[in-house]
Amino acid sequence: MNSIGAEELRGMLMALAARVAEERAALNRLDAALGDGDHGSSISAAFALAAADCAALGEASLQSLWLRTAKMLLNGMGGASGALFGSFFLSGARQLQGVERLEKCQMAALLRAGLEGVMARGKAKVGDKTMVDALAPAVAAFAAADDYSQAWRQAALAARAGAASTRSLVPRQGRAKYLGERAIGIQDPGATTIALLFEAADTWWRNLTDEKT
Amino acid sequence: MNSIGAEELRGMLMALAARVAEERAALNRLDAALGDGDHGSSISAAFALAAADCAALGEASLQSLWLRTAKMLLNGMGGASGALFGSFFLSGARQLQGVERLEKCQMAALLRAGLEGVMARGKAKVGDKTMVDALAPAVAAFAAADDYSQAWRQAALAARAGAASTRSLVPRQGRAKYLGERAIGIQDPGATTIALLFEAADTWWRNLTDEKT
Amino acid sequence: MTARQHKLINQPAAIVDEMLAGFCAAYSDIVRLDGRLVQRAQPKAAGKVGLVIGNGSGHEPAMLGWVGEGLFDVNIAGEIFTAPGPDSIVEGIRAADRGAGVLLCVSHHAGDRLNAEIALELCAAEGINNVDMVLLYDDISSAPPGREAERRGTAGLFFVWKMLGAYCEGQVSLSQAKALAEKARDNTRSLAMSLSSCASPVTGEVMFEIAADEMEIGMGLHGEVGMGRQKSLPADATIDLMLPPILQDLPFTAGDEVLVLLNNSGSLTLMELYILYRRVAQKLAAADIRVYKAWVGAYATTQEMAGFALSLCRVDAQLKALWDAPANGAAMKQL
Amino acid sequence: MTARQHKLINQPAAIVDEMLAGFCAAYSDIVRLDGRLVQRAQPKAAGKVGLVIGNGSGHEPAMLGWVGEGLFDVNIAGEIFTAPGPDSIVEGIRAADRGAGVLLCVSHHAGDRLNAEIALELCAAEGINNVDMVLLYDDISSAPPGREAERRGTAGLFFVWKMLGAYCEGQVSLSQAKALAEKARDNTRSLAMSLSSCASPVTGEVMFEIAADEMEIGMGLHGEVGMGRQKSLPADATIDLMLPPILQDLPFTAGDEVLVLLNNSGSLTLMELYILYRRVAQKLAAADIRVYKAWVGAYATTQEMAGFALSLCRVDAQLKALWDAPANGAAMKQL
Ligand SMILES: Nc1ncnc2c1ncn2[C@@H]1O[C@H](COP(=O)(O)OP(=O)(O)O)[C@@H](O)[C@H]1O
Ligand SMILES: Nc1ncnc2c1ncn2[C@@H]1O[C@H](COP(=O)(O)OP(=O)(O)O)[C@@H](O)[C@H]1O
Ligand SMILES: [Mg+2]
Ligand SMILES: [Mg+2]
Ligand SMILES: [Mg+2]
Ligand SMILES: [Mg+2]
Repeated sequence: MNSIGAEELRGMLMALAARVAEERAALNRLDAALGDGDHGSSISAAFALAAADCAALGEASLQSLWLRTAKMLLNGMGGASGALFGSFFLSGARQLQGVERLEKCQMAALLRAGLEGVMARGKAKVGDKTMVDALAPAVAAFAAADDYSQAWRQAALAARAGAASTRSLVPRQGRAKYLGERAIGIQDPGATTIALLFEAADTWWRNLTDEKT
Repeated sequence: MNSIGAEELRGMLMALAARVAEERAALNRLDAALGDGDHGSSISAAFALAAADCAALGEASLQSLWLRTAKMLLNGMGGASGALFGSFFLSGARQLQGVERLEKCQMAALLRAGLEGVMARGKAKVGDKTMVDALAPAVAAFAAADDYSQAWRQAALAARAGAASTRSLVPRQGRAKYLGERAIGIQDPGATTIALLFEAADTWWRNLTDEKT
Repeated sequence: MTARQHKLINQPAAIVDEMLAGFCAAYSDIVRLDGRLVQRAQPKAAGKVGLVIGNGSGHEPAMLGWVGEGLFDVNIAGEIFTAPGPDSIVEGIRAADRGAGVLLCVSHHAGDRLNAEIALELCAAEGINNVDMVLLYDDISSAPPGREAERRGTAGLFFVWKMLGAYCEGQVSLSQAKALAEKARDNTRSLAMSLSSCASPVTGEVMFEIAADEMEIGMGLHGEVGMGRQKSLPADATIDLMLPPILQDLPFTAGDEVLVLLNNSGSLTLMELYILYRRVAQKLAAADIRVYKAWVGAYATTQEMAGFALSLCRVDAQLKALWDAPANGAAMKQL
Repeated sequence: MTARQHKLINQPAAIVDEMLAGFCAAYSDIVRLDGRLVQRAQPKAAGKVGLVIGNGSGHEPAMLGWVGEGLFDVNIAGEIFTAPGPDSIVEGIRAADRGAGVLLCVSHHAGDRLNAEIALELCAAEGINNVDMVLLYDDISSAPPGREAERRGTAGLFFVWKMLGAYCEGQVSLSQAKALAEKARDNTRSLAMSLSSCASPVTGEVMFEIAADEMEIGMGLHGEVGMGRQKSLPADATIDLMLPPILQDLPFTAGDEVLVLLNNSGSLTLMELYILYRRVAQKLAAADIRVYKAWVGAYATTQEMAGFALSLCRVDAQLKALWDAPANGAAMKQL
């Protein structure tokens, strides 16, 4: 398979929602150490809303799914990460106008637009100990890969490495910023979520195409 | 010795203050179980004030000491027991007008007036699980004894027995009343204080007269 | 959960005086301090009945926060949870005397009543005339119907203070004032509960023990034991347990109009109280009892105890008007 | 002391909606509820600037209790400790629009700012004009002087809300309103501390750990960590530690006139706060800084956290007059 249509995308969104829900408590714990302890609760609640909304949508287009997800994340979650994860989806939605299936290079462009949206909204750069530290390398790895199979795999690995890299960083954005040096040693929850999402996408792709994970 | 003058009385009041101060925490614990947990703190603070005030009084009469003690207990303590212990002293003060030394039968009358003052003020009868359960038998035992030595001893024993008897009673006065049956098994703090006071008076008497306790 | 035994104070022996100093400094436009007396900054006009209350400290903002226009003239602060002694009550009565008599309000606890009685005897002895006291109570857990006068005073007296305060701004006699207080009292009923204990700021001792999953129904205002323990329940079920005995006690019946107070004992969150109030409103509506006004907040506390009292006061036109009259205490403001 | 993990609620998922229902039922003379919007029961006259604030819930009585005459027109309630999303902010802006523009107040936290920015972009896209936002902050622990705009919004914004609310009752323009908010903000400084943690009512999890004999200075309004931990101190020593950095920051200097707020984070007792205020008053007097008015109480809470914030606002004649103007919110009444 070398393109993704609306039905596949819907399946992917469900898989993402399921994965963050599993990690709810662990993400809350990371956020308790760095912020206000709610990241797992809010991200899982928002993805659950988005998944339910997308599931309820009868005939869906790529754009309608992407846009609904954006809106559910923006409005079903609130907080900093609602705005940022929402912006991720919102930024790429325009590119999906009239598109029926996404080839790998189109998906790469969609993800890139999302990254840019997050960075424009949140002003975080790589190294600021935010979700951007996982998202930027994942988007780059995705673009650099040859096909979907490679792309999801490499993106997941890059996101995980990027999330892990936040451990040694001093936060420069979000609530964690005020912790300064005391934040060293703890992995950023938003970056961790990004890693989980790319890993879930990778697993979903492998289940879909029946490749061994 | 068969009479008590102002200087002896002053010494006795000091001894009483010292004794309740030692039992502060234990009395608080009894009151925590039956009331609001402050009986030890307030009775010891009030007796300390009374003792200090009596100590500061230069030339003192029996009446002035008794009256000052009444006022310090009434106003330095507050609460139910401030009013009641204060009333004990206040009620007898008139009898001391012009009296220089107290013989045993006069002391018995003074204590009897005190008991009547407490009962008039608080409306408690024997069996209501209050200080009256220790005070009434103590006053009776004091009156029945032949001399001071016997009187203090018998009063102390009667007060202690009276205090112990409150354990099996259901309270009918004070804060403890609302506990009902749940108060059974716990000794009333006010009655316990009465027992302590009579025991302290007995010890004081024996030290004063150099009798073996 | 255990109580917070470390309090942010200086020395335990000084807490009452330091607290009074801080309170009166913060609200110097409303009150001034004279020893242990908290008095109005601007005394009431001469020829009006003076209103005095003495009470143990530790229940802040009660009663300090209830001194001011449309409320009390003088509050006599006792030690923590301990009624003030008779001499300071007499002082308070003198300070509140504007030539038309003084009413001493007593929230019924043995200590408060006994000291008030002695104070009144002292007033008589000293020739201070035209002084009377009124015994106030509202806690249905502390004695059965028919023996109301044995009940304890708790948070529901809030209604009585407010109405009586407004009433005594007018040209009324001492006996009228007392009658009004009794009327408000006789229409008021309360029941409290608690999920946690609290610590005495003086001794640092926890006032009582309670398991993390239990609640006590019918707590007194000093952590005195109530009607009994049980497993704690969700918010709605707690109200469903507590409201019916309150309604039956007066009884409050269909067509009645009431004021409602949900009083925070200390560290319950307002979020919890608002959720509780939602259920109260639903249940009263279902019983066809109309809520005239409601107040939700910390008005009479038991240190940091996590609990609340639910109080209802049945009102007629007179009581409603008194309720709505202006008041300006630090803790009770009515525009 | 551990936090009270058992809260008196029904289900965690329903707490915000049930709380809003209860609050608006209790204070139906002041507010009405429309979804997640708490609005004035009687809207402001047409032709006046509308004032809106969105904020995470869990800080009650903030901000629900600040809707009313002389205060906010609309409060948009988010989930617990979570800024509401852009769509509901836009709804709130629409609801507050009386034809003279709407000012969206943002207590600075990343989530609040980001969602406000998106909401303003949506307003522009939807043709809702004459809307602006103002970013408010006061917590000196969250960024050094010179980088004030990075600071968090905490309890001291109390002053800004009150003055801005009064200002927008008059005939002012949107840009004037924003300028006034900035003026009040730029004269306000706060610092918080805590002795205990609290539990999230949603997860039941303790928000942070702190030893029984420690305190944290500089806590954020959601239990975010502050400037550091140390052994807890007596009341006076705590003020002596916290007041100087506040004074130096603005700086407040001899001859200044200030408003003071001692805000209870949750389960501190008022007794403790009054004792703390006593020391604040002493120290300010010694520094020749005059207190115009002081408020001591629970205005913006962090659940049942046992801590407080000390906030000062330097005032001139304009700000004093706005402070004294009438206000009638459930949690903020000025006669
Ligand atoms: N300015 C920003 N840019 C990018 N990501 C950010 C920014 N601020 C915060 N984040 C991300 O948001 C995460 C926190 O999310 P969450 O806990 O859901 O929000 P909140 O801080 O509102 O409680 C952080 O771990 C970080 O990855
Ligand atoms: N009506 C009464 N008559 C006699 N003694 C009483 C009465 N009420 C209370 N007491 C006594 O007072 C004691 C409680 O004293 P204390 O704790 O100092 O006062 P408070 O109840 O005001 O806290 C009780 O143990 C009881 O002995
Ligand atoms: Mg968070
Ligand atoms: Mg007691
Ligand atoms: Mg007591
Ligand atoms: Mg959050």
